[in-house]
Amino acid sequence: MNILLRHRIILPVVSLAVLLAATFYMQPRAMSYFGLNLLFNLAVPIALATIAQMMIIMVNDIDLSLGTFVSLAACVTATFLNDAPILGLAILLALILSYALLGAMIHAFELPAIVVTLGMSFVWGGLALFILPLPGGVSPGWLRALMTVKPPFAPMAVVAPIIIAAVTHLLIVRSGIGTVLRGVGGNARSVQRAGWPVIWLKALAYGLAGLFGVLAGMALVGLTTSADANIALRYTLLSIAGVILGGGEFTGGKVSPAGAVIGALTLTLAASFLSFMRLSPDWQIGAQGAILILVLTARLIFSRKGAGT
Amino acid sequence: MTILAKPWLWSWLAAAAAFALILGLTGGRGAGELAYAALSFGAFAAIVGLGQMLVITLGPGNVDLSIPATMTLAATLALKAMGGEPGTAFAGLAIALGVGAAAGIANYALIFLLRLPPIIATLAASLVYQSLAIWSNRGLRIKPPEGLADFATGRFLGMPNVAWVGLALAIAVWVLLERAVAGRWLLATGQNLRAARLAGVPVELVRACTYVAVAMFAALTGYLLASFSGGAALNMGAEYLLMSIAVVVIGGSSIAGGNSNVPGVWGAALFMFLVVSMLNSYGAGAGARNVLTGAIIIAIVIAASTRRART
Amino acid sequence: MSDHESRPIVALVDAARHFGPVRALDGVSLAVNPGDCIGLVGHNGAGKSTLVNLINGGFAPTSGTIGFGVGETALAAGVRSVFQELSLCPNLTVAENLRISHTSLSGLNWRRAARAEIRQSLDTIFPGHGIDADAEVDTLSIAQRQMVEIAIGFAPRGSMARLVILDEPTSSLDAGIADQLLTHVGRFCAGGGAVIFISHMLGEVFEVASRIVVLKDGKVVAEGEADDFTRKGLVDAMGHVAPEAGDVAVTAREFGPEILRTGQGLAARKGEIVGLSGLAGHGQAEALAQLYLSQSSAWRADRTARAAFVAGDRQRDGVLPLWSILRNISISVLRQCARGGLVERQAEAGIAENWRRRIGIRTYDVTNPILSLSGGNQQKALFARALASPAPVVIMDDPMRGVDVGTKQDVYAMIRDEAAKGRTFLWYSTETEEVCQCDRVFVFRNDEISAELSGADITEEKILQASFAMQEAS
Amino acid sequence: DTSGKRIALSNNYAGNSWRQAMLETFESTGKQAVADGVVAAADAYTTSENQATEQAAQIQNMILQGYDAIILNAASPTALNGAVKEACDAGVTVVSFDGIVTEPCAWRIAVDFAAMGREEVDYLATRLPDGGNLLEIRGLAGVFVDDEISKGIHEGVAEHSQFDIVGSVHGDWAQDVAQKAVAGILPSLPDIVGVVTQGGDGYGTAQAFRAADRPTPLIVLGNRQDELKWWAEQRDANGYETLSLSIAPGVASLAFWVAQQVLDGEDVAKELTVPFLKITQDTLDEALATTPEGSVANVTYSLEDAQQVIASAR
Ligand SMILES: Nc1ncnc2c1ncn2[C@@H]1O[C@H](COP(=O)(O)OP(=O)(O)OP(=O)(O)O)[C@@H](O)[C@H]1O
Ligand SMILES: Nc1ncnc2c1ncn2[C@@H]1O[C@H](COP(=O)(O)OP(=O)(O)OP(=O)(O)O)[C@@H](O)[C@H]1O
Ligand SMILES: [Mg+2]
Ligand SMILES: [Mg+2]
Repeated sequence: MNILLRHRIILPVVSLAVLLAATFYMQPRAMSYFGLNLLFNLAVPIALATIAQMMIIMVNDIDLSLGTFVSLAACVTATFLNDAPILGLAILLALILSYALLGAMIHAFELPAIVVTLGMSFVWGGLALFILPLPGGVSPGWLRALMTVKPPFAPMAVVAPIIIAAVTHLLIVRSGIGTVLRGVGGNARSVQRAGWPVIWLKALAYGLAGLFGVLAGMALVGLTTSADANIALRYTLLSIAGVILGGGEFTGGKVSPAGAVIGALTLTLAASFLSFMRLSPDWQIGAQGAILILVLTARLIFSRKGAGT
Repeated sequence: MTILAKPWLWSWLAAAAAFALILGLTGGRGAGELAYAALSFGAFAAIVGLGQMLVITLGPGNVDLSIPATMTLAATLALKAMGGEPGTAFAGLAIALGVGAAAGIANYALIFLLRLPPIIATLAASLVYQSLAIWSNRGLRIKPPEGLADFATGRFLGMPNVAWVGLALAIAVWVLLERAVAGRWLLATGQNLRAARLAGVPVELVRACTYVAVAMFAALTGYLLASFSGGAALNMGAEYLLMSIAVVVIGGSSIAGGNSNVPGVWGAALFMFLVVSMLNSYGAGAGARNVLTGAIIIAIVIAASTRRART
Repeated sequence: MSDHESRPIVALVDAARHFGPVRALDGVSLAVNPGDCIGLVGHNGAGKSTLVNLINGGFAPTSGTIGFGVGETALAAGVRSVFQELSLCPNLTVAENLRISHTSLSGLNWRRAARAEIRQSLDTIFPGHGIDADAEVDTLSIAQRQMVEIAIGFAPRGSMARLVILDEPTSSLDAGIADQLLTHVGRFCAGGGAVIFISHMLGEVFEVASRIVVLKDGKVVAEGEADDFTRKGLVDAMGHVAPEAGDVAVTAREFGPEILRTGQGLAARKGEIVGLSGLAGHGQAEALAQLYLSQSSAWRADRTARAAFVAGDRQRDGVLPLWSILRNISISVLRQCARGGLVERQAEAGIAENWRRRIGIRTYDVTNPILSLSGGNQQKALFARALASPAPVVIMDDPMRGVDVGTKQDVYAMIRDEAAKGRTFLWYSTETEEVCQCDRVFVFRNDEISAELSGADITEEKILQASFAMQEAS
Repeated sequence: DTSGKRIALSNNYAGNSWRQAMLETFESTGKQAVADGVVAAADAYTTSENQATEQAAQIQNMILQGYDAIILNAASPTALNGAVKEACDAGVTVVSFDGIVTEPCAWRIAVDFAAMGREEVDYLATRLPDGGNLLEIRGLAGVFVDDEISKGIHEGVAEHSQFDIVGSVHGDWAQDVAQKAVAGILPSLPDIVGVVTQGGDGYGTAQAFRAADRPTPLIVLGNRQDELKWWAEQRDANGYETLSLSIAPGVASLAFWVAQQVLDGEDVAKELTVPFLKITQDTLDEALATTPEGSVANVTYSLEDAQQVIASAR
């Protein structure tokens, strides 16, 4: 039993390790404090966004607006949060709240989340264009400092994902409320029957997604020093892939926060690995698809094995 | 009461409202012109939307994200093969459909053999198709043969030819879903794959055919769109990714699968064109246009779903 | 006795619940007192589940009132429900599922407390259950899940359970475990708790209930001390005049050639009714599913299917939830009533209507959604689906789950009738009584066939012996 | 001596003919330079998605790979500043062109996009002295180039008050998108005398006017071969006359040589400008003859051109 429980996380760990070994082999320079930082620092916002997506997938929904939402959060961070911190903070809080509201609305009207978030992706994107019609803005100094801090032993790019994984693991897997939230994904009716207000739980899950989405936007601005309205569009699909790569499933509340973080790191690393291979430009895009397929195919071997035992 | 409960109604109402708002601006002038444009461009969205609808009907998690890449690849290869020579239109069509079928089979092979979730499988495959398109033609815009271009931009009985194609396909899909055994199999598979299998439905055949069908619809759209706009471009399919999903869900099909809605797809396709035109006509900037489009989509979905719940 | 203990735990006064034109429950008055063990019986669609849902707050009554002895809500009053369909979260562990129901469990060490509580409860009700509190529910068999659900229902969860409603708790349990449950229910009621026990197995109801309430078409038609009822009286009150089991002697028949044999040793001849038995979860369902899957293909559909399947777990394996009853039935005969790939809708409707009448599905219109039927009637629709198909072999995976006595008799007769016409049936059942009606029985133990019985050898003792022998030896 | 130096091209998008022509020019220039022993390597990299985040990661990888110079067509003028700064700190020369970055440590080979927008209107003023209604086709919303050109156009219109912009749509620099957007807005517009565009959208606009049975206005074009061909056809048929202007994809080769010069120790000003490529009625046939079918009018810059640009900036 425990093997099964653990094996959900083994696969992402192994894929990451194999890919990392291959990267080090091809580019030994990466095997240093400096190298690891360059390799992984842009994975930090992706990891946060993946966690946000995981919160939604956990309650059996899917969020197609996450990329635009993170972009919007980044725009707010690079403008309001820098110029008028109080107002900026208020706006970010309002964004989180509106995510929670969205969750409650999806539950109350029994709306398909995929459609609502599709609609919201236009809304967030439009708001981001209002705030930053042009690329620009400046990262708040403290944020830049936080994202470029150099802790002893391991670079920020390694420390931050570990912290994110640990915190979300405690929150989602260990804590009581996290268990109930996963229960909503497993069988919402039974959670409802046990007397939990499912609408609040949905709001909580979406609110958490909003929180991590905002954090992702902030982390991104801390790294890039400025923002634009399209900066994180890619995160929508990337975060979904990250959750799946990390051993999560689209339905049934089966998610793993640590796996999701590892999935995000793996995706980032896969892109770097390809660029070290120096393919012809024609095939660079296709190779990204191929490597995604390859990494996920490993899932198959594991699940066959899992079924066999 | 029963007509209000029809989920496709809302997309048509929304399209009509957008149409009326534009005409309000011009004082009724240009109605025919606008309707013609809406039918032309709506047809492309409707055809990919019909394909996407079939896939979404297969149940939760089923969606084809490779539509844009398949469109581009099919159009690129077909137009390159035709090279603008007259009389090659049918050969080009065959190539486009062949590319579509191959892409569909490849997508399904990834899903079936490697057990990848369709979202991921089609996303990954689309990157490969994109590479193939770049490699094969390096983004050169080759003109379609004149006869084909004339057909794609031409009209018959006052309606654009592409809209006739879209209409014919819509009717075919409607008959399939409402009357045909295969359609029943598809709907059963979408509701509960395991139960359908145990009821004797050849579920894998159904899934395979559906993924091939959506890719062929996308390929056909790519072929027509390239002929319509004077050549294939590498990014020509980009906007059809969200568009194909949007027209399905605005059209009233259930995203949970097993339930689909052909007339709604056409209504939603017209709406998606008209709403942008309306906002452009009223001089809305990109930001306002996006916010309003999103808000309207959500409003339609809420209206459709609360109506359904009440009956 | 203190004051509030003498008050009823829950009292319904003239409670009714209508679904549009359907009067699911039509004015029922009922009081449940501490120490009561009420057996609730009634035909499929009589309104039992609706009554349960009114008591536990799942539905609001259309008219009438529901009052609780303590507090305002069912939860506060200590009312617990065990639903028949799975209402656990399959992605959580057994202990975590307890956490879902035990809303006040908190603190850093809640896991340890939850584990201890569920273990305690399982040990009390089902000694020797062998369920790990840290196992994820979807790794458990359906019987084990049912046991967990029952254990959670009886667990203290902060307060004490005062009334536990069990809606067909034994339908997927084998006899031994069902006995453990009945014993516990007796103990629980003797200790001052109350139970509402719903079952279509009248033997169980007589064994455990102190009072019996009979529902028919949404009304209470009979109510009284259990001792005042006879089995026949009960069946009569439920409104069925079908003959009792065993009234019809199983006549020896001639069978055709052997048409099936699996690697495991499962075999069937043309026209034979083959039973699969043994303790629940010993591989019977898997063997049947495998057999069906090997007889059909996911890649092509033969014009006449070689086998048809009747699911027991209807949510998972049977019902197509968005469709009408008609389409749910006709899915198996589409190829027969189609021309040129298009369905002939008149022919289709004719077949469905015909089977609705033959099998007695309680609806006035087969174009109603399948989900508007009660569980038992949904099951009948699944029967109709399989019997309507021209397949020579019908595979049935515990198909009588939640089917009422009267209907069972009808279905038995229909099965015998079809068998006489040359159809072969493979029939897994958790009820030994049903298996005894078969021509040949395979008993399963640990995913293997431990005995093959036929003719006069098919007796309850022999089946039990074959089910348990090995376990006693080891 | 730069024969041991390695140069990489970081490109964020490959999905249109302009970018493909750019990649091709870079590749041929780079190959020749490697063959001639001028540099040790000239590799091109393209991200799979047109996103600043991906390109930032790409630049970081280039730092790890030890390139001496990165020439950069950036997805965003500011969002890559973090990565560019890291490159500079690691001693890598960064030269940005077309899509330039604002990070001070990088070189910029800029086109004055605002001037391009102004020039369009100036040209219309010479051709249409009576003025009239204009339709504006914009590029991709939220992108700096789009805003610059649009700003120039609006400045021009403010200057020539006989013109009125009565409609504005986003054509995303793609013929099919432009065609669709124009078709949607045309019915609500009065008569249009001229269309100001941003490149890659002129042919689609013309198609939309034709489909709506409207007279073809004066459309300023953007150097795409299909646009030029259409122009030549119209000219032959009815004497149609217009102007076509855009930045030449060959600017990548200029950036390559500038990077080489910087590596060579030359003193190069951080801000360089390159003129845009203009095609007039007189040069149309020549341009059409040298532009491959379906591609973009192009010029390849040589080392001498680069030296000239560098000298004029001093
Ligand atoms: N949500 C609903 N919508 C419409 N009809 C309903 C609904 N729920 C119950 N009914 C109808 O109410 C009647 C009573 O159903 P109920 O489920 O209470 O029966 P039951 O006694 O539990 O039957 P069974 O033994 O089959 O479980 C049935 O005719 C059923 O079709
Ligand atoms: N999704 C649904 N929509 C509408 N009604 C439903 C739905 N699910 C269940 N019902 C109604 O709830 C009632 C109870 O259904 P359930 O499956 O619990 O029956 P059951 O009591 O287990 O059946 P049985 O006693 O026959 O086994 C049914 O009558 C059904 O009409
Ligand atoms: Mg019931
Ligand atoms: Mg029941």
